[in-house]
Amino acid sequence: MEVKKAAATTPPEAETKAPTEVAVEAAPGTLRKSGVEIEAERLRPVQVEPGKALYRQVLPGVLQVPADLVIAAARKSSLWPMTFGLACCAIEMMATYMSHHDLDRFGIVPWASPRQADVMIVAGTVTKKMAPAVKLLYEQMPNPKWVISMGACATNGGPYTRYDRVLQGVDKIIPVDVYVPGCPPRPEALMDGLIALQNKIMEERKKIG
Amino acid sequence: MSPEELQEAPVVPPPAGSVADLFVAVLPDVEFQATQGALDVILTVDRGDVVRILRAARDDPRLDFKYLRCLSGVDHMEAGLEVVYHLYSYTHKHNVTIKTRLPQDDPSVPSVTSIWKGANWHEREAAEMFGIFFEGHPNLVPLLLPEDMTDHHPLRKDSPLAEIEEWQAERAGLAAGETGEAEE
Amino acid sequence: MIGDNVWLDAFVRLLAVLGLAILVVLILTYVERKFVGRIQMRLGPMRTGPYGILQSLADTVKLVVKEDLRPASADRWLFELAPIAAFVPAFAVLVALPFTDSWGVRVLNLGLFYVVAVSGLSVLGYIMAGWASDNKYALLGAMRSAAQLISYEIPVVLALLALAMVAGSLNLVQIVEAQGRVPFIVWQPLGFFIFMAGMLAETSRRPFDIPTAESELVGGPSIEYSGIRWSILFAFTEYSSMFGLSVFGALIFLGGWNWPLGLDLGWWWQLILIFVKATLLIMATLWMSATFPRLRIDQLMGFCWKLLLPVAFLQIFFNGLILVYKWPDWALLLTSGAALVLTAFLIYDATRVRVPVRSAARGVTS
Amino acid sequence: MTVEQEHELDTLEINVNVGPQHPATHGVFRMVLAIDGEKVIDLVPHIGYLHRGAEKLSENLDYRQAIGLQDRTEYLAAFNAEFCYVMAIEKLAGIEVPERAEYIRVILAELNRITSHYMFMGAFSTDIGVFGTAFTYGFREREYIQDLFEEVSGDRMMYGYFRPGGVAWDVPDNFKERVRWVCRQTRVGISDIDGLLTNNEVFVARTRGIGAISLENAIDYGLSGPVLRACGLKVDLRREEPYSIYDRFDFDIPTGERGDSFDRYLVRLEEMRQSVRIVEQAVEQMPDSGPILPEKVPRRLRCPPGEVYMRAENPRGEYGIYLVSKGGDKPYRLKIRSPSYCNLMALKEMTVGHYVADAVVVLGSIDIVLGEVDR
Repeated sequence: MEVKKAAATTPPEAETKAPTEVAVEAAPGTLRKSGVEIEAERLRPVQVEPGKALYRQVLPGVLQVPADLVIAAARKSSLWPMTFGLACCAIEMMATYMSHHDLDRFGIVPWASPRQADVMIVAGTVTKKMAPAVKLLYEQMPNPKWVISMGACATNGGPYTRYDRVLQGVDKIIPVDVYVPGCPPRPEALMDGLIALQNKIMEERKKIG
Repeated sequence: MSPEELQEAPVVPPPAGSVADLFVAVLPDVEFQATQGALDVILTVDRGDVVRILRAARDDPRLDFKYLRCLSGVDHMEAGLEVVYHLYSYTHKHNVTIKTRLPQDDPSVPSVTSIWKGANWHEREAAEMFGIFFEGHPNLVPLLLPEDMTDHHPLRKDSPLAEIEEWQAERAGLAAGETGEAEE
Repeated sequence: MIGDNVWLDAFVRLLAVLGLAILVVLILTYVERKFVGRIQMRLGPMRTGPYGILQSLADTVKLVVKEDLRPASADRWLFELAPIAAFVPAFAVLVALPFTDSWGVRVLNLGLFYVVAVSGLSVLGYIMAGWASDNKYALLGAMRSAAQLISYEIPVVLALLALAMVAGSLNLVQIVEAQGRVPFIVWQPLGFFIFMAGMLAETSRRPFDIPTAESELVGGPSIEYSGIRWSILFAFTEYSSMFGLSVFGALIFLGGWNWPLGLDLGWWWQLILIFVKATLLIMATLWMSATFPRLRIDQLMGFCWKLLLPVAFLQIFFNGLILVYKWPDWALLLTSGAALVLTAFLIYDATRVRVPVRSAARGVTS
Repeated sequence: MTVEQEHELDTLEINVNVGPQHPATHGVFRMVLAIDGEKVIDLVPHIGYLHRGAEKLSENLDYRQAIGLQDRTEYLAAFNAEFCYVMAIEKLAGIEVPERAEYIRVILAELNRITSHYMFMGAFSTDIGVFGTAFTYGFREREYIQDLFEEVSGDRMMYGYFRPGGVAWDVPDNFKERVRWVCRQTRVGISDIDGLLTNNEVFVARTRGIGAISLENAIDYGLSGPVLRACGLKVDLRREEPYSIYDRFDFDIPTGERGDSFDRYLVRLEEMRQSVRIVEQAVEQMPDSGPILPEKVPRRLRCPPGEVYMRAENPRGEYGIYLVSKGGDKPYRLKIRSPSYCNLMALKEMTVGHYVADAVVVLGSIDIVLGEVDR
């Protein structure tokens, strides 16, 4: 089995139905690309295609309004983030799950596999080596999905922004819904970000498929 | 800081009875320059002697440096690259720092992985960060950087910091592309 | 009996049990989060409805309307059928359980045998899921769950056989009635211990959760599933089999619908009593799963084959002896209790810290 | 007709990729396991997913500005990392530290060692499979100490409180009472964790004999900290080369015997108790008033040319700062010798031959911090 091909994520070989694909290695036989080209290819942003939900195609228009409301309320009450810590912010994220702050009160429980996750909390510095994995994880999550960029590093590179192996913000590769400032953000700030995301889900309930 | 402002540390001979004397006793035929650093004695050796000295340092019971604390590379620009070995002995409780200079155009030095297994990752790191070639290293592939993007060595002095993105630079009052010396 | 049509009657009863299963799963997921939350000094769900009681409803709605992904490299039919294959046996267990002395979907003469046989079948669903996902973690998890579930069937079957010898029947209703005022847990404590271990293994709860080990296999066979299929494979199967086995355990070990003092207050109270007893078992399961670490696969197998299986055989042997020579009932308790004490000692002995713990760290210090 | 010679059953090794996103990798570590059934027969670690150039950036920052990067490098024991860094500058520039500042630093650094070990207890038990219960226990106690840190420094994690020559500002007035309270609370918390884990049969069965490494190998790989002490070598830089004021305190150095995961756990547990002892002594000895910075620290700190390798005993082992100065107000070269990086080197040695589930336990027992591994 090839080891390198697995783009370094759980589930390693899984390809998703998501529209873009991650080029991990140049095909054998082709001319070896320079580092810059490889990097540009790896860091190409994810294309988001809006889909239309099944219930919108099936239900008559009159019923769609309450259906929207119920579904959006259910979604906002059961946001399952992926357990996905990158750096220092992950410690504060864990502290938020723990007994002092307890995100479970909001119905937020972490799940290990991206397939069961709704929201991705990018907690920490995204380096260019890690970026393809982050992108793949995002693509492995089923729709509808949201991204919270936690902390200065995920937002724009933070204190490390000038080092050229660091991505200057995770929004370069995946779309971000809520930015939480801080280095690292306090648990209260993260909770505030999650509540902001809940409000956003309620406000945008018509748009999301 | 411009290259002209750089000052080299003065050479202070270590006090009598220090580790340097032990090295003289163990290896009488090897030349080195001894300096007293802020904490430890620093020996500067020729790169051809590195393996011999370090092997003696580890195996000779008078020295007994079983513990390789750290292995670092330093870029001295025109003066060449430098590999620094920090050693410690658990039995005699003494320290020593051994340095060797390599020219910029041929930065290669024998590997010490055969002496300490712990040198493995340190050497790989120095190799990718400074472009130093460690002869005889079993697996000298990049460790921290992606394996297929080895165009440049980030910790060398000629490797610039990344440009701040335009919108960030505008807010910070910097012109885009200004690096390094901007806030001096 | 509703009407004269047997088929209609069976259908209505099935629907009632299915509704019950769904309701129980909803309640159980909520209760688990609250209960484990309290153990961990947290509150658990609070914001969705008063005290978060709508939490599992919100989770369900969200999972139903979530995108249902199938990896491109997955085996299509196996992948889509696996959740059903896992859920059907878990549901089929409920069909044979009598909830009162007169109400069950079907009361089978071989009820005990049926429950044990059918509950083991859900391993098929896990293997299908693990194989079809085309993911190494899922495959490892499926292999582990196959090894675990099949191994634990054997001591459980032997323990239940010993119990059936005492009861003299395989019919669940008759077993409950045979218990009378003293439930079988008193006469067969070892059997109950083995049954609990088997139940934890069957439902993949800690310390036997190696098929889904989150810190190693990230979820095991269910790793690639999302949305409704995941909730069937994971939540429905796990919780309804937990519920089914708890009711089963309450029937055969805790005396079913018999009040301890021999009262009989009608079917309504019997139903309540069954649920209370099943809840006790479920709570014990949750408690264990919140505090125990996970065993390793070889330790798990060793526990099953080297410890549980021999003592289960021992139990059958002693029961046979006692029943044939018509020794009094307390001999059952004596032998079973002694075997349980032996088991506990063996577990303790195998994991004992030989050097006293305090001095292990402090022993060599200055 | 002859019977064909019987072949052995062919088995296929499979490679399992663990990480960089995996619940047990403590961040973004990645390892590729070659497994035969459930046995690990080879392990290839991959790091660098968090390599963000703390060393390079420090060369472009003022001596004091780079303190912030030390916090973010060793984010579970930030005070200890700052401590080592400012001591390196002090050694190089020859700055004397006032008495009171030394005590404040030692108290905070030892408390931070306790929080770091709490984090280890939680993460390690989760690796073994406890469903977060030990984690919440550990984090509850950790938060109490975190609150104290916040009162002193103003931040929960990235303190930036130590300065070359002392500390940035004075501690609150009720500092001593707070520290005493935290010490009492910590003793309770340690016994909670002890009771939950140490005598748990499954915990012992999962950790005893797992990931053992011999003392010779451990020294050869350059291991340090609790991982080395678990092998039986009684070394602690606080005793060996006493820096700061550690020679004034009475404390024990716990050591193990077998060098396995269980011993590492026990050593850390005992170290927490010893840290509490140090803190209690330090609070008693600490002067009530006095300067916290020497009088003449220049606004723009410049170090004379020279170099120093300063090392300190951090929760994870020997934390070293190799600082080269060529004059000027910036480090010419700053190398961080991070203990997790060196300890991680021996992961293959410890893991091969065990089961897949043990690979996770061994990784947890080393207690890595990825920020420090990749820098």
